Amino acid sequence: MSTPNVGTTETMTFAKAVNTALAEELRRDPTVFIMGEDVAEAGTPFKVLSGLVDEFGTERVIDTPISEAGFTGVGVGAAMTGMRPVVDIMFGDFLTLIMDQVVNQAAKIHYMSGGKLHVPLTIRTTLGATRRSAAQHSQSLHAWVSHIPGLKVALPSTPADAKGLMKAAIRDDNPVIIFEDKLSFQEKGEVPTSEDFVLPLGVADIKREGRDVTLIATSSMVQVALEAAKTLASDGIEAEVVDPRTTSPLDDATLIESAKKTGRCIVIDEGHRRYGASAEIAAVVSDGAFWWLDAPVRRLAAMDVPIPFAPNLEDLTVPTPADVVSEAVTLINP
Amino acid sequence: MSTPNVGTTETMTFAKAVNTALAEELRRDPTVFIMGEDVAEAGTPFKVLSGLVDEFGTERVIDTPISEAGFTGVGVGAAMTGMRPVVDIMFGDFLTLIMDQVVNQAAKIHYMSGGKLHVPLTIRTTLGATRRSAAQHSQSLHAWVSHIPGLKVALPSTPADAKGLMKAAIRDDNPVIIFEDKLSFQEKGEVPTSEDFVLPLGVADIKREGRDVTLIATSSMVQVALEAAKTLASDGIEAEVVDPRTTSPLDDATLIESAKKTGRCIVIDEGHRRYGASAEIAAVVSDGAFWWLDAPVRRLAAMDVPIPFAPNLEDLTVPTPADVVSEAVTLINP
Amino acid sequence: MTPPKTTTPKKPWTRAAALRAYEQMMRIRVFEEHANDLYLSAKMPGLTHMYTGQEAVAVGICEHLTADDTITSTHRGHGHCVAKGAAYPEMFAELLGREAGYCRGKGGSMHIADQENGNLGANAIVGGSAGIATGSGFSAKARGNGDVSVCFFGEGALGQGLLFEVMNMAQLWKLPVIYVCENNMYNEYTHYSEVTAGEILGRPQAFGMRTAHVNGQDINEVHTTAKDLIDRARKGEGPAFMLCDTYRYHGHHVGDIARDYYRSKDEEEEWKSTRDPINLFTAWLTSNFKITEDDLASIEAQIRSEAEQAVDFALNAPYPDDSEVDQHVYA
Amino acid sequence: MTPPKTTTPKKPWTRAAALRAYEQMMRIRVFEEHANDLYLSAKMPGLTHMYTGQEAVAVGICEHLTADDTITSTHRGHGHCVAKGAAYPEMFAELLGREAGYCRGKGGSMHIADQENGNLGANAIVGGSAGIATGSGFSAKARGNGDVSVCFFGEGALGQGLLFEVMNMAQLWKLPVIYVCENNMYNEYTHYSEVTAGEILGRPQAFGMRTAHVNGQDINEVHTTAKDLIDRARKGEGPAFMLCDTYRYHGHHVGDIARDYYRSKDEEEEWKSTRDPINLFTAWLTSNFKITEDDLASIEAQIRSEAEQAVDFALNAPYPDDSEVDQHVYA
Ligand SMILES: Cc1ncc(C[n+]2csc(CCOP(=O)(O)OP(=O)(O)O)c2C)c(N)n1
Ligand SMILES: Cc1ncc(C[n+]2csc(CCOP(=O)(O)OP(=O)(O)O)c2C)c(N)n1
Ligand SMILES: [Mg+2]
Ligand SMILES: [Mg+2]
Repeated sequence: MSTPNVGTTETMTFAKAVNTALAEELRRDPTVFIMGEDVAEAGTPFKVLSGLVDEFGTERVIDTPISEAGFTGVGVGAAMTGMRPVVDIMFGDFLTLIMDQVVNQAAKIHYMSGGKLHVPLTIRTTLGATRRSAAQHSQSLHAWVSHIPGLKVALPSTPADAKGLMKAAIRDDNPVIIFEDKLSFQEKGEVPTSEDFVLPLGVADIKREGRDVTLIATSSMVQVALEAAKTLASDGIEAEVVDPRTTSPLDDATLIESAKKTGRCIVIDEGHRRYGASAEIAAVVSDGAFWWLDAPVRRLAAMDVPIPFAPNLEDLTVPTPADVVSEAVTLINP
Repeated sequence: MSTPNVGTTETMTFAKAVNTALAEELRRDPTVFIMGEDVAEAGTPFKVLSGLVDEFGTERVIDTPISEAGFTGVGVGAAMTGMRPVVDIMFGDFLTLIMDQVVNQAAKIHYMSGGKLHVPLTIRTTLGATRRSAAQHSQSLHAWVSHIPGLKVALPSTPADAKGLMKAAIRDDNPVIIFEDKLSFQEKGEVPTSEDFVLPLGVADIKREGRDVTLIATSSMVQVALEAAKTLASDGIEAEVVDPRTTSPLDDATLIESAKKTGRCIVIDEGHRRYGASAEIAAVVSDGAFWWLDAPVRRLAAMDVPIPFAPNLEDLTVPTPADVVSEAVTLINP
Repeated sequence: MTPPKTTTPKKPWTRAAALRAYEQMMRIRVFEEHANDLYLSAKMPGLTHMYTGQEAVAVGICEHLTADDTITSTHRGHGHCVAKGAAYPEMFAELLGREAGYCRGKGGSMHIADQENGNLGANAIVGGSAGIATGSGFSAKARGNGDVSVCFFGEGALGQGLLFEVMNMAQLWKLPVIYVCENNMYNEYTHYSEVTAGEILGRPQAFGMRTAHVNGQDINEVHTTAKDLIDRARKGEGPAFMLCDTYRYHGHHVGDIARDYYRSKDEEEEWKSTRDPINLFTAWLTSNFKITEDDLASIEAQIRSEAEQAVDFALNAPYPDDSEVDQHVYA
Repeated sequence: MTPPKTTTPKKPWTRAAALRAYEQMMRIRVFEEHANDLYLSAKMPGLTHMYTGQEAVAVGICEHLTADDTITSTHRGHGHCVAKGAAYPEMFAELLGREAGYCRGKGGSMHIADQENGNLGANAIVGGSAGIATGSGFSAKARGNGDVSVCFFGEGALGQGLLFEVMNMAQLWKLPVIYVCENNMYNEYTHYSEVTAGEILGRPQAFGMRTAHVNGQDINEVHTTAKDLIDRARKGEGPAFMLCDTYRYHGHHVGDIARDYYRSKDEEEEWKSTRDPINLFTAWLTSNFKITEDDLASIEAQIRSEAEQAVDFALNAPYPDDSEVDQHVYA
């Protein structure tokens, strides 16, 4: 139900959808370019950008030194002067290195200049654990940037969303940060072939309808929620799965509406629980749907621990379908 | 009521309390040292550290280059090898520059090493707007670091808390970040003179008792809440003002207990509203006190805009006592 | 700290150009006199950092630039702003937080920008604009329009790793960026030699970047040297780093009054009396062109009257409407 | 890329010390053969980066260090870990995520640390340990104990501003830190020359730092050069930067198999056949001491048997108990 009336579609992986979106935008607009570490010949370590350099050349698909702050800054300056850069930050964990350029520069320049300067910058990066990559390569730090006015933050959960949100980000006149779940690159789905398939930023998507409990899930957790919903359905519990698709702007109305309808809500997000995206969403729903709620809004999120290397420990840190099912059942039959 | 049985006290400013805490710890423990920009002869731009270099010398009160990431990293390494550094980050807005050293290094080293390495590092920095310092010198970014397991985050709101939390931070074996409100440096209060006045990290403080509504306020907003409480009292509404004192660890139990007692709760914090510290606190209370709440938990926070320079605009961005009063009245008489 | 001796050609400018350069330096000086007064009389909110004393750097360089060339500036940015062509009324209005300001009062002194004249903005993060300037150079190169980008920064910014990261890229990609280091010898309240190891020029040279070292008080020297570097950059020959020795006359910011603990009155006096960029240029102008002290005085008088009008205008201009507070967060 | 010719003194070590150095290099080589097998047979979770080919650097330097001296390491950290004295069983256990590992299985290959032997840890942030190493040098200086700190990093870390920030401070404060740049010519899948402008040694030299450039495949040269720099640092004469030309034999990580698009098989073959650090040292050892190929073979055999036992141990060691997941978040 996520993409009605979008014309023809094609089955492709999440990675291919990202690649397609970038290729189409590079073709459409000569001011678009990509820069980052090993984005050209290598096509990134995840091979998501494979082939782009062949079509667009090394002037538009640019390998950089390992200087995240530096090339993000170059992206900001290029964006202010007529280009539409896509900056590739290999792992979301490296956001730590670019926060000044993103937060003190990109996010504020439009406002500080009284609306005169623009920063149409896209940053693509990753989130998600359970790849055995340990503490410095497994974080989901989208809450940080979602906290900062002037930034938009998108979290595609399907190949179609990956295409539609990437294109939206590139065409948007503001800095937009897109987080892709590393584990989803090989997931397949139907993707609209239209070159103008651009999703609006700030509109949630109901990935599954239901009447008994609302599962608000982001990015990697959407599949977890959908799996849980399947199990719940076999117990006669119909879960509604709502994917905000962007944490900033956040589509409060749709989230609240769903919670009002079901009276119960679980927020599922792969960032750490404390001060995570799940907190904002839970706070919004708890307030907005207060008089309709039959139970407290619950949060399932990454544990508040650095991500451990040991596989058995790592798997404990991230919400699973079983966790969602058990939380939903508790909410419904306390 | 915040500091029972602490022996003799002395009236001093917030700045002096910080200075005293540092001086006492420097005297007590030869492994303590301070490093940052203009901390020595200049005693920082706010003069909070004035005089320390005279007593402790430039080997222990160290002026650095303008290299926030670099000297924070030096602090991390020194902390791992037997020192107890206090790193001074002149403005909280410059956290953007040190996130990697703080989040990927300091916060995770103890865990990643299986508990073998320790990082007893203190970072002192600032928060708060309305000093006409504009968008890059006015942010309250404590939500970011509160989101990261492995870090502790303290926000003193009184001179006594400033002393007690600073000493706790220095003596703690974990990285602790202390945010001081720039506007509070000249505020006066009673401060225990004991050299062992160390506040526990993770224990909220009830700054005012009341039965009608709970005001959970952090840092700069504690005074705002107390002022609002005074006004409300004259209308016969008794507000309880709860100061978490540390956002990490967060003393959930005390916050929830207060909300259960009053049935109404407003969270007041100077960070941006979206994905801010206020979201976590609101989510915790909404969940934990769900069955006792007579109204939704409300949040008052900095507007989701970069802080503007124009004084009239800037003043709109931060919650005021009047905002708190009117929110409280609405909650009580909807 | 001693710049290499350079021989300035006798006449680096035409008479008209020279007068304009003088005018621009004076424009900065007079702007700041008024800004300082506004602060001291509590009419200006916040605080501000004075450029006075460093005028020859901004003007000597910006006189080579068109409105399509860009600059990035610092917390000490009034000089760059004026030199790049900004007008008094919008500048004063911005410093006072009025809607008529360049940034509708939302930026203030530390964030003043002037897009139309190619000023991408002051920056309150030391070194924070190095990426922006380099990115602007990237744009110019991508579009092959021959524009250059100038990154002004104080020697304190040498402490920021970002600068090294972007200099490496600028040199790799031969971007038309001029990195202008204004060494006024102080990082706030600390002498730069206490926090700067080795040689400043060794830093850009490590990347193979072209460098120059000039007396930043001598606008002729600044102007002549900048010409070569800018021409090179326009031709696609790559970036350059220009080290300018200079001095700020005021404290680090307007509130930094008692400052003998880090800088002696004698040192200040010496720079003001023997190396003032406007005085030096005045002497040169009057001895090299048919220009009299009176000619210069009338230029100054004109500027002063503009300044007074602009201050009046700004003081009477309205603050932005409260409804503006959440406008321009997003485009 | 051609290091300056140096004359290595005939006998930089005693017979026993030389044999130990050989043993340490072989220990790294054999460790990684097993690690690679564990990965290929899907017994090791995650992925890992092989140090093989670079052994002379880690061993040549670490043989000067005591357990009180510290090192910081990188994502390619097995070599540094072994060279600093770590034991096989705890290392293999760590790579397999077992509780018996140095970090109780919580760190893995990219975060392996060994506090008792002064290894402050591998680091999965390129350049991320430069601050830690410098801070450790700060500690040593503050306590005047004569310890040194060695910061190992790949040439890719030259892209990180942090490194420049801390080198400046190390030089200003004369900290006993040796910055060891292992130039294996590739940043992942990109040749360093494509992303590195100018001269590598110009970077530390800009700060006035002592530098040296060695053939990183020749452990004699590494060892001799390191001695001088480390002695200087211990005496309080300040930091140094050591550039070591070297080569990684494997892909960037164990999964990087099809790599001819960025690096030719010929190049790989040439380094392996003509510049292998163990072969070079074997030739030198046998011609300079009464050491036979058999002596060396028996050392190797001993190591191999230790490795097999350690792998067995690690494969059979338990994972940490689930309850450990939230332990060690805070001290
Ligand atoms: C990243 C950062 N760190 C610290 C500061 C505080 N600060 C403002 S100006 C300044 C000194 C700058 O010195 P320099 O770059 O030489 O410029 P100058 O003031 O001399 O023009 C400092 C430390 C800041 N604004 N940004
Ligand atoms: C800050 C950061 N950026 C990017 C990466 C991804 N990455 C891991 S290793 C590597 C290349 C490192 O090259 P070099 O420093 O030369 O070390 P080598 O792998 O050759 O030993 C990159 C880009 C990272 N881990 N950290
Ligand atoms: Mg300066
Ligand atoms: Mg390398």
